[in-house]
Amino acid sequence: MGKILLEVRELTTKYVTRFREDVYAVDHVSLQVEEGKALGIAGESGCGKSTLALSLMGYYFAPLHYISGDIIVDGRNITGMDPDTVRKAVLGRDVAYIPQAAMNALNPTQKVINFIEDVIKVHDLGADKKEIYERARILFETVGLPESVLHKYPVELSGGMKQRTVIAIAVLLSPKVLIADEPSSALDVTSQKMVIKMLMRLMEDGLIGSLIFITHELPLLYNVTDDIMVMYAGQIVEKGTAREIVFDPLHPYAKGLMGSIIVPEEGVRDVKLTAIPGAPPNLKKPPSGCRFAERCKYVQPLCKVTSVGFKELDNGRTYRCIFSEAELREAYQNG
Amino acid sequence: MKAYRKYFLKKLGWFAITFVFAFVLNFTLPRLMPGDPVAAIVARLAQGLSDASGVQAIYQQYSELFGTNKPMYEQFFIYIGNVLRGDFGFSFSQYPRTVADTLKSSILWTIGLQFPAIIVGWIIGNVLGALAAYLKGGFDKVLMPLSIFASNFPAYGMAVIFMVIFGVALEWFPTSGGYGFDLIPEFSWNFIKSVITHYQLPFWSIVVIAIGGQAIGMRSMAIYELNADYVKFARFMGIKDRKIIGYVFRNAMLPQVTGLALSIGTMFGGALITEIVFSYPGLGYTLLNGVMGQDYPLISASTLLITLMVLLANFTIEILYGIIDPRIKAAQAD
Amino acid sequence: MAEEKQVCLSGKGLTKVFGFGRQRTLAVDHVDFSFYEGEIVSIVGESGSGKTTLAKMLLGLINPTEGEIAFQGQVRDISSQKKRKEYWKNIQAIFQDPFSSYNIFNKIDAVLLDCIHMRGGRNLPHEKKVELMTEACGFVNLKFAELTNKYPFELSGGQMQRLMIARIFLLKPKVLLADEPTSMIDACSRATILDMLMDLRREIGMTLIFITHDIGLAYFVSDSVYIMEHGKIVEHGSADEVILNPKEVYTRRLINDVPKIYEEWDLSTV
Amino acid sequence: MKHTLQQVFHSGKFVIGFVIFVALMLIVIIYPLIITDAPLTIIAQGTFFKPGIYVNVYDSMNAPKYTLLLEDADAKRIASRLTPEDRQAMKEWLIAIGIPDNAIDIEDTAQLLGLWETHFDPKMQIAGMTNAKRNYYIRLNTSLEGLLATEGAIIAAKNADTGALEEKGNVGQSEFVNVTQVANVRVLPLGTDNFGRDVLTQLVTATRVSLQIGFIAGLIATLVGLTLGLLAGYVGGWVDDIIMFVTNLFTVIPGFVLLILISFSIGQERRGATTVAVVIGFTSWVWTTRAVRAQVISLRNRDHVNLSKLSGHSLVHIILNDILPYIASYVVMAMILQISSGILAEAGLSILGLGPRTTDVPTLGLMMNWAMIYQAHVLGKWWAYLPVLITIALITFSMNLMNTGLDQVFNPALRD
Repeated sequence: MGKILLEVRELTTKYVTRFREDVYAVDHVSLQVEEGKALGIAGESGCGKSTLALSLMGYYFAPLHYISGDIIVDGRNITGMDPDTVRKAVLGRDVAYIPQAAMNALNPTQKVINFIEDVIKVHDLGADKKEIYERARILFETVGLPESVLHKYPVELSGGMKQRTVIAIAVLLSPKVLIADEPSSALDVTSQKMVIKMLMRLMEDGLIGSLIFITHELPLLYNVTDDIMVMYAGQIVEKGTAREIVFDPLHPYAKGLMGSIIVPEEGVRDVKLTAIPGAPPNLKKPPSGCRFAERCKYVQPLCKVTSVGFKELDNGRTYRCIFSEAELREAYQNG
Repeated sequence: MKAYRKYFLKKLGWFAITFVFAFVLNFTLPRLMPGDPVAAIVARLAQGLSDASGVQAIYQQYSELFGTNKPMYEQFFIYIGNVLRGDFGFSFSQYPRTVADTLKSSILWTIGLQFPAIIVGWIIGNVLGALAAYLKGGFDKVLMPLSIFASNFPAYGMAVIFMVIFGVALEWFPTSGGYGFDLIPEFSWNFIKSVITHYQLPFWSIVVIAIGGQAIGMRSMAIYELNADYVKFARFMGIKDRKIIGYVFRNAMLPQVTGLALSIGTMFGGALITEIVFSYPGLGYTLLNGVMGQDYPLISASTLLITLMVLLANFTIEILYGIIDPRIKAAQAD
Repeated sequence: MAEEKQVCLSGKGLTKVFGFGRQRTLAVDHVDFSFYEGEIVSIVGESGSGKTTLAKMLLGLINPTEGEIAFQGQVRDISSQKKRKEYWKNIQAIFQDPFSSYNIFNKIDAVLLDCIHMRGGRNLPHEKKVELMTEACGFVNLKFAELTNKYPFELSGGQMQRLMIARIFLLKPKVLLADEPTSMIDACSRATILDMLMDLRREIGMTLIFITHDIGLAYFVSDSVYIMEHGKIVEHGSADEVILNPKEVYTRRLINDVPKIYEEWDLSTV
Repeated sequence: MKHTLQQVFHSGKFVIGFVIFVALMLIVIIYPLIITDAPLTIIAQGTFFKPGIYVNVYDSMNAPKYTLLLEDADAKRIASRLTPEDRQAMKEWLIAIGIPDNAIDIEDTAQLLGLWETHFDPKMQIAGMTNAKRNYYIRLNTSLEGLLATEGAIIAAKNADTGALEEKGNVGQSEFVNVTQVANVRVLPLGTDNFGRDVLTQLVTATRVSLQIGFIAGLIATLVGLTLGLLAGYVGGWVDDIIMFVTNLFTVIPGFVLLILISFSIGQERRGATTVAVVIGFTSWVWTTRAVRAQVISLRNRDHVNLSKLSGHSLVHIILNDILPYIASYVVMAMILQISSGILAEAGLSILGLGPRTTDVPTLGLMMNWAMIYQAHVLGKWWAYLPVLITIALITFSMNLMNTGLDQVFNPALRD
């Protein structure tokens, strides 16, 4: 077991909609990321995965609000810190973030190099323009981006190039944890592959300590990450290795999700896709029992009333369901 | 640079086309009205002027200037030729002064008053609007209604109130004219001092009007920008809020520059009326004299001049915009 | 296959140019195709490949710059509103985003009534219309009684898309063009929509054309596949042929670049 | 739909604007029902009468008299007649004879008069005082004595036959009349203007006319803008190119220049309120055209429009059913702005002397113009211009508040 770079304990946050309603999108989420590992978070739209990505940064601004829980980065709890300290000492250095919409993630009227200067200056790391330029040039060379990008405005870059530039800037200070929220979902498949390849290289080269990868695209997640957590309605419902989650999911929701994977590979045409009826619950008023109960094929009366905790298997897998592993497997066997 | 030149030429072409259209409109609009313009003008003149020989002279001058007995298109070319030579004919109301002479003495006053006032108002308005968007809360709650009020208050209304408060009641500044009525324009300390004190009231009433609209526009642009993704990314890279405000201000300001280009005509109109309230010796006041004296050549020439000034201002802003917004260069590059 | 396949919809030299002068772009570039009666075809392409423009031309929403489209062996003529209306009885569509497919000011009933009217049922008694609408909703597992007098925004995305299928059920066209029908809805609801589309095809025996960027989906649902790149069709054939044994470089790259789960995803190729 | 309306009325800005606007409308409608005087009738001989209640002197002499014993009546009477200049002069005299400065308070009428009565001596010679000045003090003293007299005034009339004065009546100092019993009383809450016309009655009519001008101008601008915007946005192609070319031209060419040229060319005689409104309308459609076009273009490619086409609906049906409802809120907002800017445009034109001809109806701009020409602001006759300015500001402010409120409901980007 490697060194744990990020440990999150029972993190709960909410965001406030423009109608002043509270949405509890991250509800008692715990997770761990080891050095050199990639953790995937899978979930559909509205399950809270993007809010989780933002919440993990430990730096909150409206409409997102911290409620409770701990974020420990490399042994240091950052939740109690004063926001200005977090900003200077944690952001970019300990944890870095890549947003989903790379199209708009860079200031449109600033050259790439100027933003890099701002980032380095704010962390008090050498204010000399020449040094900064040299550092940026070397980084760009390492990650396979042309030096000319530094002198360009974001509008002059293609979508894939922009996203890779954003990633390069995010890893400028070699963060211990990189949180990537759907970094490639707006790109075509080839650019997506380039972005993924870049992320893998960053891990191998040690430019980032570990990776949290958030997406709804399961085949991608399977290829990128070591472990996967499945998120549903603000909660983690199952956690295991990528292989276990994709090929042998235990939680009924995870089972349904994995049953909807379509890839252009032989045999796929004969698979019967699983359908889950209904829609996820409203997170303004989350149900008190199991949040998946309303849509679950195997629902029991008890599911709707008791809050369901995690069950942990011997191999470290956890899932949130009242049924035992054996019961679930039997139920899946019988269809 | 090549890209920028292309942008420049495009804007220049557009400017030229617009001016030609404005010129044609200026020429045709009065002629589109039913009835013979010369007859109508002379009829009006008969009431206004007692000097019979003066009327006769103007009538001939006018016929010559417009060539009223010739076909329309010929009249048009005659008119162009005259205008190009700076010959707008005699003024009806101030005969035997020429229109060109009258305008020459008023145009500098207008330029000196309006452009600085509009620019100062624009800058203050933008700063206040950005602050309102960023600070929110009380500042925003006080500033916004005030801005809405100021921007919807008629321009001359602000002028009148300024005049009553600071001119009539407090007697801080003189209430009318561009300089003391007992002075003659010259380069003396006395005269300059007088010009400066006379300048204050019209200047600030234009500024206040301009502030309101700009502050509202800037506030909503800045709110929009503050929610942009690059703000989120920059925050998560540890960038200080103050720096981010800098980014946002710059980006929100750019549409405000185009907004200024588009609204400069309207602002100019309001400012002309402010001149009238203060009897400031600029184009607005000249225009009023033209209307009062039924002085058609004077009106026609001053509206043409105003149009030209607005177009030029607009053109200048667009050209500057092309320099400050890198996206223009990038968009033209491919 | 022994039986002779009938061509349902075909195109020859189909071209669409947008803009003029230096801004001229060839969105669709001399494209030929034949879609057969009752088959499921996928047109696969990345953004900017011209697949959506092609779809709009097929639907008669925009006119081709060049080339012609033939429907059931005859060159399509949609020069007048009357002829277009006739054509649209035969070809219909389901769009990508269910939320923008509805006029939010119209009640749900209006959407379905339009279809009944289009099929010549304008003068049917009200009870009969309700019966038809109830049947159509039942087909997609919705209850008309619960939907009547509601506005589209009161439904979930999945329900909206199902109602779009109910609409097709009422119209019974010869060709249905589905433009990314599942890309905006959750994976869990995707199966439901796809199943319903398949059921519908079986029910009314139409030709189903998928427009998609998702080569996995194309392989999963279709009999034959057309691959588009920069306005051109670069490869076409049966789904197994094209996906499992691609001949063109572009197709191979496209398939290669999609993450897989059974085989290794080869990252070395970019 | 109902939900949206509710949201609109939950917006504080909209509600405030709406209330102000409705209040103005109610005044404009109800006031003429009560006060039926023609707004432009000249009722006063002279200019700028102060706001107040005007009681006919002749009628009040003939009205029933009541005796009210009010202690402060004398003091008030004297106080109202002693001008500040007189008080200052009295103080100067008192100081000159050696009364200390701080013992004299010119605001305290009773104390001042007391000092005056005890110290004033017309024969006293004061060093440096001119004869004229002395005579002034003597006159002042005489008038003060008259004021301080306790007898009433005799009303006398000439006998038509003898030509001699005959006593007709006696008005005691403590006699009062009840205003309701005086035959002729005119309330002029805002006084009269330079021509001697009732400002309030004029203002109400002017508000109505200006609102009408605004509505007509706004309606025309909106209709023209909507039609051109729809055509440009929906039909596209060369139609769009031409419309946009013209729109861009008129965006840059200042509208008020056109307004001045057209208004002047029409001529004073033919320039009625409606004509001015129409001219304003036809010179201010550009912004609506731009806004509508942008909206329509974003809607044109929406799937619900495509679906409507596929359902066999005609162009007219699509525009009416699938495009218009979506842009209705923008059009309403644009129209509100057009109305308020129409009112401002009229006011601006009138200041230039290019407003509606002055003989039929007042408008807010004309009232402002008259007040400016007759220097009401310099002379301190606030009632001639301030109420007009406030009315204009209230109209435009209320409309813009409504607009901002609507914008917050319909434009989510502005909500924060």
